[in-house]
Amino acid sequence: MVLVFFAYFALASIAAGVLTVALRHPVHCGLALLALLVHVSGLFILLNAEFLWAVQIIVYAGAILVLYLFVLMLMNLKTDDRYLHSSYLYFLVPAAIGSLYVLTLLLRSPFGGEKGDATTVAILQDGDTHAVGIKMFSEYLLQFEIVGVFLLGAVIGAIVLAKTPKSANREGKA
Amino acid sequence: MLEELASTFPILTCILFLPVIGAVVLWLFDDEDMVRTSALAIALVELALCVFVLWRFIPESAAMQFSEHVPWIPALGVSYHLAVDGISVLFVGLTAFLAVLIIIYSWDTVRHQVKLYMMALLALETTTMGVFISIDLILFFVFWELMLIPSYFLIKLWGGGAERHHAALKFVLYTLLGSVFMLVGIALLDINYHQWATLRHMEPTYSFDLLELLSVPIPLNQQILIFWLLFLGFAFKAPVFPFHTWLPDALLEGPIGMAVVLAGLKLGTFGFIRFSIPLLPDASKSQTVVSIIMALGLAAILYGAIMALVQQDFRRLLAFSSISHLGFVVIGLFALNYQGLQGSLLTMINLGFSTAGLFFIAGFLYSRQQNTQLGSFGGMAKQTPVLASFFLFIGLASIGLPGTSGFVGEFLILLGTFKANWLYGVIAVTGVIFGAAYFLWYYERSMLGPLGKAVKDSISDLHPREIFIATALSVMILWIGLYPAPFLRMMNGSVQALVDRLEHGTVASIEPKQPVRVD
Amino acid sequence: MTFELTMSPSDLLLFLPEILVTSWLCFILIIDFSFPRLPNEQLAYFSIAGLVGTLGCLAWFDFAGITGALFGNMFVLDRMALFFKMLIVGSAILIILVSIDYIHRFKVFRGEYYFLIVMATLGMMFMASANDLLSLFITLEFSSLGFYVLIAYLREDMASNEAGIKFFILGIFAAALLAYGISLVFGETGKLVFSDMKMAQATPGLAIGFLLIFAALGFKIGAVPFHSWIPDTYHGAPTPVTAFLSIAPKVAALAILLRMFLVALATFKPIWVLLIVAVSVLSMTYGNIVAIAQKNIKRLLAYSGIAQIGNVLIGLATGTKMGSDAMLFYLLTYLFANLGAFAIVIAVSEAIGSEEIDDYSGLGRRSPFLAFSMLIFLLSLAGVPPLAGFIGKLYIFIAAIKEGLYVLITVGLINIVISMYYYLIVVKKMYVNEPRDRSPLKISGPIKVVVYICLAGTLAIGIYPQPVTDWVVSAILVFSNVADPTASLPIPPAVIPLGG
Amino acid sequence: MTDLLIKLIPLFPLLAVILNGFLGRRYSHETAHRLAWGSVGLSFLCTIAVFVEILRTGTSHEVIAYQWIFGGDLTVNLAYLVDPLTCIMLLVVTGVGLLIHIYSVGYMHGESGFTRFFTYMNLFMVSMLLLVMGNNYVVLFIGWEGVGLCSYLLIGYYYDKVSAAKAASKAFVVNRIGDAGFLLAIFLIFVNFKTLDYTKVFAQVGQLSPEMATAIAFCLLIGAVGKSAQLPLYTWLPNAMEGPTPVSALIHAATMVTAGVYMIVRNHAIFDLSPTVMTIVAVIGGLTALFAATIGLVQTDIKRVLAYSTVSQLGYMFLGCGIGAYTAAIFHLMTHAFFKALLFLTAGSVIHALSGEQDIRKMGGLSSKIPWTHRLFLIGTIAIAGIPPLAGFWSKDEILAHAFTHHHYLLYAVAAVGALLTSFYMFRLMYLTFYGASRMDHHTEEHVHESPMVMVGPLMVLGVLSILGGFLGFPPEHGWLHQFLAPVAGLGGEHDVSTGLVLMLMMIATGIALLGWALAHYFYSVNLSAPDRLAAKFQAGYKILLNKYYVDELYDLVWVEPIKQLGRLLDWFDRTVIDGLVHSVARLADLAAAGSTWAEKYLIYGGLNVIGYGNHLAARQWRQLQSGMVHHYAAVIVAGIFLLAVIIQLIMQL
Amino acid sequence: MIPLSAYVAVSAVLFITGLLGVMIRRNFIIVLMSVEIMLNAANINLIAFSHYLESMAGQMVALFIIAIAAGEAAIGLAIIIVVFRGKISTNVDEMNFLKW
Repeated sequence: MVLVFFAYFALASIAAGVLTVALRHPVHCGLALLALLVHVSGLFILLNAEFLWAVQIIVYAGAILVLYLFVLMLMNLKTDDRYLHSSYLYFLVPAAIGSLYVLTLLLRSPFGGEKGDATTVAILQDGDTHAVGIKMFSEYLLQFEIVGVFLLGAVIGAIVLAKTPKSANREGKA
Repeated sequence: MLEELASTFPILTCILFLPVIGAVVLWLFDDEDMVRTSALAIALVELALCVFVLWRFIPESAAMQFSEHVPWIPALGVSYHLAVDGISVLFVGLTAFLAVLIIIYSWDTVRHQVKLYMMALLALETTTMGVFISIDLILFFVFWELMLIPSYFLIKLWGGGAERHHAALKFVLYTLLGSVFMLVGIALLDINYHQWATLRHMEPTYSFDLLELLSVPIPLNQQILIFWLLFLGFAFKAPVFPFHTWLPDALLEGPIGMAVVLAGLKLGTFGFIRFSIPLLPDASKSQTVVSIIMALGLAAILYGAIMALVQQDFRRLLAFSSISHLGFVVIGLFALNYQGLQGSLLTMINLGFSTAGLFFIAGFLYSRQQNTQLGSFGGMAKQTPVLASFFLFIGLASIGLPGTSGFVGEFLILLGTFKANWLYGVIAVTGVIFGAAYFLWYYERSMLGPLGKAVKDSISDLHPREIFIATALSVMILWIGLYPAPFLRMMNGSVQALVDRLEHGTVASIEPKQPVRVD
Repeated sequence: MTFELTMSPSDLLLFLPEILVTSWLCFILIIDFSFPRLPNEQLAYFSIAGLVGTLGCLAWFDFAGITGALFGNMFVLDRMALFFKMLIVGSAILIILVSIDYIHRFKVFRGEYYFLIVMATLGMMFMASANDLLSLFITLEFSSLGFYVLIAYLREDMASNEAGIKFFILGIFAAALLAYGISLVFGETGKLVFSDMKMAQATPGLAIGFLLIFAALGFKIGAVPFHSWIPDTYHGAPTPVTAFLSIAPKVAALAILLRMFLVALATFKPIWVLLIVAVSVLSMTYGNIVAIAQKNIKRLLAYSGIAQIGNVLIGLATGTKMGSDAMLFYLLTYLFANLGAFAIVIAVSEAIGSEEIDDYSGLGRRSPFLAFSMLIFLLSLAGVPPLAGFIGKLYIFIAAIKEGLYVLITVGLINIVISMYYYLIVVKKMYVNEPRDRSPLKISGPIKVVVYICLAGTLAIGIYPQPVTDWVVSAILVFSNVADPTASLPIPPAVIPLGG
Repeated sequence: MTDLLIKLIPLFPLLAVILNGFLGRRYSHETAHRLAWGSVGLSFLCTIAVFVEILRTGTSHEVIAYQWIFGGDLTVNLAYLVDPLTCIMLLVVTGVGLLIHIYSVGYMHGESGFTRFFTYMNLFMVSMLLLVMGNNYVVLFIGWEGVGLCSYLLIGYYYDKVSAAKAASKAFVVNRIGDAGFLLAIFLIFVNFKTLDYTKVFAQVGQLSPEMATAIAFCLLIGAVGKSAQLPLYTWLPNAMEGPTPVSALIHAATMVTAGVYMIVRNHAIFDLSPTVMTIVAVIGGLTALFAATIGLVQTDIKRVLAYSTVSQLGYMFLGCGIGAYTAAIFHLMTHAFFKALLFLTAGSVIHALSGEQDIRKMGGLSSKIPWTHRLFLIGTIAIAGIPPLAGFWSKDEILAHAFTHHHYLLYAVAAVGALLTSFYMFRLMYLTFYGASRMDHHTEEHVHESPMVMVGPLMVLGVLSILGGFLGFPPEHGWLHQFLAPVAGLGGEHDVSTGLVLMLMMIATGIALLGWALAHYFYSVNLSAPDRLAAKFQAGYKILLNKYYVDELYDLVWVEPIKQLGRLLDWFDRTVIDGLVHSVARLADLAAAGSTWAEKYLIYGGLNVIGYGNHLAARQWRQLQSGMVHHYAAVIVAGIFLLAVIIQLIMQL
Repeated sequence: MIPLSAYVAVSAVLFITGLLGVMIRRNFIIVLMSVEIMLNAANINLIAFSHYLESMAGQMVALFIIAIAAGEAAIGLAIIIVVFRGKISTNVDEMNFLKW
């Protein structure tokens, strides 16, 4: 059963990913990305990380992607006939070889890092969210704070770049 | 009273930094004559200090005298160590002497940006002094590199030729190329010392101090490696035969003052006798090294002479003749016996008078005819007898006529070389013939014969300032030529120490007592 | 799974500098919002005041030897971190100083400029103490964020936009690589903190993971082959930002590199030494050679920066304490020389509105002071004695020769000659060529101050480097335990030829 | 006392040099020339004093002025050695020098470079004195090069004449070739003896291996050949005649050119060890004597004739040295100094009289116009021709006799023929110049006048010396001179020779000389007027005269013509081949230089600049990588990662 | 039970897809999306590891990566708008004024 789900989510997300890169129309790409995100979140469920699933759906699919689509709409871009670089073949071929190379390497790798304390049992005991919360506000408090400032900065930056204040217009006219 | 003054007073530091401080002072003046006068004054004070050193110098001793030693970067074992011994003391005097003459020469020949020129000149004097009196290799390297900056500007801003930018760049890049390899060699010496010192728990664990380094034996193969690294540095600067191409350009394009310094002060060969030979005696003795360098030296002698035979421009001729002379110096050094070393040392001093003198002559000609091409001269002896006679005298000195300084050095070099290997001696002697040929033929075509077409009738003979320069040089030339005893006495001790060092090699130098470090 | 978080005020003390900067960040924002009419000089001096305070605080820490580690070694404050933080804050101060006159080019949001600068500084300060993969990722992005905005700050200038967008794309691309690398390393070790990682043998995942991390950091310091953003970004960005970009992120990233290689990867030294050697050789050669062909002074400095990083990496390639000392020392000298040069570029572009090398013709006549300082800085960059740059290079080369990296040394030395070549081209323009107009240039006070500071630094360190050497030697003491490579790993044959 | 005098000898002229050289322009010509010849006179007096001293004590003096070059195992003092040999040389140099100085006062009168001339002359005296007085090879070498320099300066005295300038340079350069050999000799000596003092060297000359002795002697010989204008390095001497005549007399006849002979005699101890080199010396001498003489036959320039005769006489001296007759060589050196100086100076006075004419074909019949000059020239001619009892006879005959008695018959023959030719061409010169009809153009003819007393005076003294000088060496082999020089040069012929033989040889020599004279007389005096007298005379006895003519033609055919031909041939050889050789060497140098210039420009220069150019090239190529396209940049990054990955994999063998 | 390597394979494929997207697409926004794909690949890895290695660290990192991604998306899109104002195009390869 799990295997089926896994196969579905994996294949679907890969397909969505390829579509995202391959489709012509930016909006279609956006939608394909949406599909990707959703299916990846499915994988998260299988790894019983439901908090991450929620974040994935809410933040990624909900916020970020909407932002993307919003910008696309804002610019209402036409599909241009040449949506790939003229020289993309030069990238494709070596990249294909390289990817196979990396894949083989990675699959030969054990990934047998030493186990931690968060066994499946411990997590399922009172939920992934609880576990994440505890970790977040104990061990990773500092990073949490930093990210807070980071987001503040992001907001300011976005304003600085995107906002067109009156003064600018005035100076522009003057 | 004078005794403890001489013992405590840091006179070498004064000699070292007086000119550059003076240069800063010059910055304050605006009136050009004021600048000239004060520059001359500074140079004269400098000369006086140097004469004092020469006077207080204890001859017939290998000791490092007037030594000043304070740590500079202990972490790397770099120290501020100044001293003079028989090898370097004469160069100190020579540098100050030439600086004075150059300033006098530039009095009215340099017209634009006089202040900058004088400042660059004084800065150059400081760096040159530094090269001569630094005992610490890094300190030496510092001044060695610093020389490039004023030289670069002197050639570039006050050079006469159209190609001077190229010449200046070429000069700097070549020297730099050589000196970076030299830096590796120096670092290797330091590392070698470090290993030895850590083995013996000696302090300091790092050192670039010549005297410290002398106390450390170096395995032969490493010696040879280091030797070649240093060789590149010195050979590019000297310049030794295949590395010489920057010299004619720099001398032709650059101003006379620069040419005098470049051709008169043999920094490269000084490096050999100051560092290479004492630090790496076994490498210097090794058969391959000696034969290669001898070959280069002899090639330089003949090549330079033959090239000089056909030069139309006097400064190019001088360039090649000084390459030829350097060949003599090199073979003298690597004859590695008493006469050879002594002769080379003396010859380096002599060239400071004769070759530099000829460049002043070239300057006199230049200021009269606006170039030094043969075409613009001919039969000038009629118009300018005094110029012609000084030209002849200094020229004969440079081709080693007995009774002039040139002979003593050249004789010793040839004798030493002959002692080392008669074949080298025989080849080198042929250079003597060529020397006479190229000089006399040029002299004949430029000074003798009927008056050349290009020569203005209104051309004037030397004026007092120029006569002063020429006379000063001639007096020195005659002095060394006829009564070199004082000079020889100053260098004898160190040369003897060097010869002993060469005999024993570094293997014997494990015991602390050193022939060279008597102090 | 229980909640345990124990922090004492003394632990909080370790955060004092960061807390200071953060609070200052907010102050700047508040003041900027509440007093829109405030002339930006005052805001500048206000933020400088804060940073100077931070610097003082850091100095005090360093003097009093206040060090420590928090959050399971995720945040370490050792003397090395202090050293790097001082470098970062110091450069930030100088940058704000040189910006004061430049600001008028921004039509709007002049206040936020300082905010962003200080924010980037904060990010990099965290970077200097980051000791684990997560902090590495977060702080890296944090510090980049400021630059994403700052580079595109001249919104009407296409060059600035283009630079911004290029930097942004490549930046997040690098971030993605970093993230993936982190994931792989985490998979191989199960740990995030460098000092906790126990790696028995090298597995492909580990190799690729660290390689990707190295790529991201290499991207930050602009080492070949991860350098490609440098020239364009430097060219397009507002010059003060370029100046900031040219020193602070490199310093911060190098701090992490040091920790990563000397702590986490100490056992694999023979392998990564080879890696660094390759990168260093590429950087020096490519940077210097391409610099020769440049017409724009900022691009020239960009390429020379690439080359300089190559020199710094020599120190890393030695993998010894002495090498690390040399790196720190070199970075300090590089900071002074490079910022000084950029300050002069700003001054000139303020005066004549151009950054083409040709327009530097006759600078020696128009402003002897600027020309002379530029000469000093360029020569220091080229490593001419007795300037700071020379001592730095000497230090690094000695460290490298000690390790027998002769190939590296030879390449480096030849590169010194090449670099001399293009530095001299600039010098020639300044002193030899005839200026188009001889009118003297006027330099504003703050920039003068910066030039003086950098001049003083360059000369002082060059002439009497003793205190600085002591400082760096003590700063690197952390690594004395890993100074010598652990002999556990058999040295692969491929290393020997490089070892000379 | 003596030491002081010895030190003074070279000092006086030096003083004059300094004064005239630096202050010469300040004061009048009178003061200048008084200083000049005064100083030489003073050193002449000193010489006399020293000479007397030596005669009294018979000991040789060594005087150290000061330590010159030293260090290590080398010590060279500026020191003098005065022994009989030096004495003779000193007397010759200072004596003849003094006379020539005085003569020059008149000859150079009114020249623009009057002071310069005397400065150079005094400088020459200084160098020459150092040369003969030095007690070690280096001091000798100073003088050696010094005289070369002075000859350069004086030949180039009329420096605005191109030919003079060229001749001067040629002289110096050719001399340098010899000097190089000499230097090598000095080095060899030092390497073998660890000293350069004569006394020390000759003291231990015994342990010298024959080969080494040969080497040293040969190198010395090279030097001597160069200085004394022997085959094959004699070419410079004829050209040297470009200088003023007193210079030719002093430097290129009396003193400098004999330095080679002096040097060989000084080192005879070394030469004696090497028969090979001795033979070479003798052969060179003989050949040169003959060779130069034959050339002398066809010369038309009065000074050139004398120049070639000088070369040939020097050949005799070398011959003497070569066969071990050192005393004889010195003896001939001395007499030659007298009569050759006399000849040159009289020739100078002739030229002076003819206001600069030197071509003997434009002279003739001067005997009546300038009687004193004529008489003195005659004396000189007789002396050099070797007609007893004049000086030339005794010295030359002694060399010849020595050659004969020591069984060098071939050399004897060569020398004899040389002698014949000598007297022939000298008398030919005599006749063409002073006798017969005048061939001058009127302008010069009117201005012909006898030289002033200041010139004729010295000539007379020299004339007397040329007449009596020979008796210093009388009787042959046992004369006063031989006794005097014995300690230095050793007695020439120990084994006794029967007086009869000696007398016979003398007869032969005299005969040869007179024969030469007769021939000359016949061709240049008698036969000129023969034809018309024959035409006028009666037919009787016609045949005999005709036969006489046969003889004449026979002689002509058998002797004169071939000899003339040979002379021309050799002259041609001299001008074409040997000069040609010098030229071709110059060509070669040009070629080599051109070649190296090319190499300079393209090989070395290009090779060392390849860095710079390469950089520019690379810069232009590599910057293309920075295409400005973001995706290219990304690709670069990825490619870089792959590259490093490959490297790592290679290292780790994953 | 699904083997870990399966997840690694999936993430690797996605990662490479994103990589290619960055390199071959002209449209700037799509390039951004490709980067998002790469980040997701990283997240898959992290969470898979944190599951199999029984350590929360992986999840935390993934969480923070999402947060950072959000912030950067905001900035990036802002930059796009700026550029778009300047010249009406979002094609990265039309921006090569700065080169060499």
